[in-house]
Amino acid sequence: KDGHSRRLTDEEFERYSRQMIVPGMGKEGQLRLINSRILIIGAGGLGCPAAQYIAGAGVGTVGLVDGDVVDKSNLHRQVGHATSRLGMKKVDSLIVHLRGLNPLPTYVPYAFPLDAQNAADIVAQYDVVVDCTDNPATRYLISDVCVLLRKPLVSAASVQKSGQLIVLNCPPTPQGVVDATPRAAPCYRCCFKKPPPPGSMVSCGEAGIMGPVVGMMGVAQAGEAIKIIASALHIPPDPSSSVSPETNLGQPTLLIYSYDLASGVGPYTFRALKMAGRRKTCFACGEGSTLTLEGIRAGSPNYEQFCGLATTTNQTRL
Amino acid sequence: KDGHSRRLTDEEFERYSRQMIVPGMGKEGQLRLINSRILIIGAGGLGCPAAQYIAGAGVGTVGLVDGDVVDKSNLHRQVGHATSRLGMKKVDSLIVHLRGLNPLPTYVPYAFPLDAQNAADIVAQYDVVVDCTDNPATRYLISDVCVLLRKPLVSAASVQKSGQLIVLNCPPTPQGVVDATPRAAPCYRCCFKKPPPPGSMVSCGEAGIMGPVVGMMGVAQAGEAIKIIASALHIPPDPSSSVSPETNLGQPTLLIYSYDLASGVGPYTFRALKMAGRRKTCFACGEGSTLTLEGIRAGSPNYEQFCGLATTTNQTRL
Amino acid sequence: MSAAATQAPPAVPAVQTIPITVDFSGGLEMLFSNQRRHSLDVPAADDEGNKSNIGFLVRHLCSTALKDPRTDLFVLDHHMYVSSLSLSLSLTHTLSELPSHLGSEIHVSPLDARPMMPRRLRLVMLIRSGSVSSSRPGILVLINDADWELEGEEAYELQPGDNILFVSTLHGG
Amino acid sequence: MSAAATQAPPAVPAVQTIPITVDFSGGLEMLFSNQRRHSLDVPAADDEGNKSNIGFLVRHLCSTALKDPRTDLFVLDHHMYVSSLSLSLSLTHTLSELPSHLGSEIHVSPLDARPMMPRRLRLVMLIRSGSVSSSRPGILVLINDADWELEGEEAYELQPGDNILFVSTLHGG
Ligand SMILES: [Zn+2]
Ligand SMILES: [Zn+2]
Repeated sequence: KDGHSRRLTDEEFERYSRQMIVPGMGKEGQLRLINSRILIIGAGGLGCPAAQYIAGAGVGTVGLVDGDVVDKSNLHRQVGHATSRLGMKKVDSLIVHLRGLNPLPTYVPYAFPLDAQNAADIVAQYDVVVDCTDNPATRYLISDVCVLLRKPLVSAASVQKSGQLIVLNCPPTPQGVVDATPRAAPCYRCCFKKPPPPGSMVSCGEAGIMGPVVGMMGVAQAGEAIKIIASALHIPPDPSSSVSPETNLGQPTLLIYSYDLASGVGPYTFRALKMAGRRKTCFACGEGSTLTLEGIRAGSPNYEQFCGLATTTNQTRL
Repeated sequence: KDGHSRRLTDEEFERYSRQMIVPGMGKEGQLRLINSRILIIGAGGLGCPAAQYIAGAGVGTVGLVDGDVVDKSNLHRQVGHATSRLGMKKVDSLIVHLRGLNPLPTYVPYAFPLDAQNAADIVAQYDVVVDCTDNPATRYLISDVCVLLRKPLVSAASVQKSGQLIVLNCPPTPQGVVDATPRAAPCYRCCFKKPPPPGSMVSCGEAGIMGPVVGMMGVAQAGEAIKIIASALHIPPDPSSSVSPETNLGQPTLLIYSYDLASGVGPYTFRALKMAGRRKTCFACGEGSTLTLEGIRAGSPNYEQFCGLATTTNQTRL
Repeated sequence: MSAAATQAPPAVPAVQTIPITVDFSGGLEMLFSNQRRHSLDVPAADDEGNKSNIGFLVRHLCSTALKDPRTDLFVLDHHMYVSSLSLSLSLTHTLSELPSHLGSEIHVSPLDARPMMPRRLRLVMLIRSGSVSSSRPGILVLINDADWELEGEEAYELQPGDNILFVSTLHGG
Repeated sequence: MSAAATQAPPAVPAVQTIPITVDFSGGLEMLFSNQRRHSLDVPAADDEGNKSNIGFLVRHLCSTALKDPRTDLFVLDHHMYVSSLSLSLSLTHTLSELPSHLGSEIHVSPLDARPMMPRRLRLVMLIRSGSVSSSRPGILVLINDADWELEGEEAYELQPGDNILFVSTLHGG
């Protein structure tokens, strides 16, 4: 790409100096951030803190997707919004805050929900996708599109006092390639093959959420997205190179956070769980997968049906 | 205190409902937050995210201490400030953001550095202290005052790619009482007896800092401060009660965060280290300690000298 | 005291057991008295003499829960017992819709009960069915912090000191 | 090849060793090729036959570093060796102020060197002095994730599989 070896402007130097002097970052890492495009899907409890640090770090283009508007019940945890912006589209509200923090990035609002029809066109324009959504149907859709478009995916979720985070599809490898060296990274479906039963899908609105819990996960997502770009972890290593960086992304770690209101930080507050790598039989990325972008646009698979949402439209009380 | 059993207003109910329905929080926990006062010392990389979630959660009074003004090089990580507020006192800038997020709390700015003369008067007015400062002299001062005024202390620090967090002095026990049941909680000096050599005290300005790293620690501080108030962990358990909640705060855990730019989350990203409890020989809280508020005000101990700052005034280059 | 009384009774053959820890996370711990970690001694072999594996562990958790009402291992929140729940219960029921025959054993505070109900029932299903398969949705099984598929899933034979973690998948954001 | 040549030489008495892992964190890992974890086999006893303890471990790390320039365990960043640093060096020196007699072994990129210099020197002091005491400021020593004061400090005798963590205290915010 152009600009990867250009000089930093005085403005950029002043603004980013404190992270550029961190060992491993440097001017090279900063220029990679400036020349990158990160898509954040969801401008709520995860998306707000994730976007703050991604924008602050100087990522060149920050895309934000969310169809919701700011509600007062969001504000204890969605710290990029404001009372004066109640009723505004969340992406627009968050961009007001982000632009105030750092006017240098280009902010691209998508003030509608990601769906099977629009997902590929949007995702295709970015280098890394950060999943800050709140429902399994969209999570499976995002992962499928990231597999097909070969985008790394930083996925997190949180409800009540628990949080989870995992980096998927990084570096991306072609659909169907399983026996790669180094090991091909898994997708969301490799780790979470089937959605939970429809009745168990509690959202933060229904089940509640502690602000700092979802906040921790959102900030952690920013940290992973920034490191992927700054260290080019999404660029597959040159196979002729004998250097094999142990990025442990081919067999990634699921980080789980258990916040306990009744006791202090302890040995089980954070746990790093070793997940399997890419699965041969994965519906999306495995051998012989028939998943295509055209199919997704045409309604196959049906994500709502897969996640059982159709069955919950029966709202009659027994 | 008054108001602990009052009704919530409609405004409060709407704003805080999503955290009130979290098991363990409830209306009782929310009222405790509303009736509490939390002091955040430092409005920088730790203080910004900590304050966002503490204010969002509805803590009744949020005090902020910082003598600095907003600089452009802060903004990649100090996400409660804004480019339009460059040059403004950090506490005033942060309060602009916090009030926009949640107008209900009372925000008290202290636009000057905490020092030995003013520390006790300020700390005395709060229930919990959150240490978001950037130098050891102030950290020892804050801890000493918290011991003498019996305030729990949520301490964190961060530089480059590392972070640390520990909850100290919680629940607070009288100075000099060591052989208590349950075990008396340690202070900062119990865990970190002596400051590092003066030349090794690198600040974020000198050594650099990744935004999400200090952000994670700041959000975690908010989480610990909120849980202390909401669950009344700072109220010593009734000795006649047979219920012994295992809060593990008498022998707290030092959480360390190691962010790695070159690899993914792994088993050593977070580590929980078991620290010793209160020390018999601790200068501040141990048996026979002669530390007093009057002494601190009068300049004893001399925190600058203790941390070797006096020696660094020799700025002649060799 | 007679001399005979001081004689030890003939030793009952000790049942060989394996000490393990079982953890619940991601909200599942709320089903177990908010206790994340449970230290257990499980039989070293099943009734047929096969070494105990993960499949056996789940059956063991199930039968322990149903046979021993004293342990709070299978108490849901404070007052709700697995043994009182009907397997035929629809997963989409909310508390107010629970069949009345579950009756007096259910005493859950309304505030936190409603949203958690589906997950309670989900775990009940897990336990009552006596088996978890790799396709069981919504719950990950970890053996010593590794996805159980790396260790052989249900066929993994328990070793002394093993840690088995059940964690529910989260979707909120 | 003669038959004699295939005979094994008389066995040298094996030195008993203890396998342990040594970790560095809080920035100290940057002194060790950015490697947080080092697996080591340390002698089971010191020269006087006493069981190896933490004090011995630090002396062992010290002598290993000084005797074996091949290992990068004590290479600071890429090109700076412990053995090249003067103990008398003031802690307040910055890179440009380093005495010239340290000479050619120092090749550190200016960007990351200056701020880290004090910590490098601090660790050098730790290692060169051959002992860490409980009053050594700025570095915590953890034995199996517990403050070493809970385990007996320097007198703690190493066990196979032990993990020893050195972590520097942070003050930034
Ligand atoms: Zn897959
Ligand atoms: Zn103390």
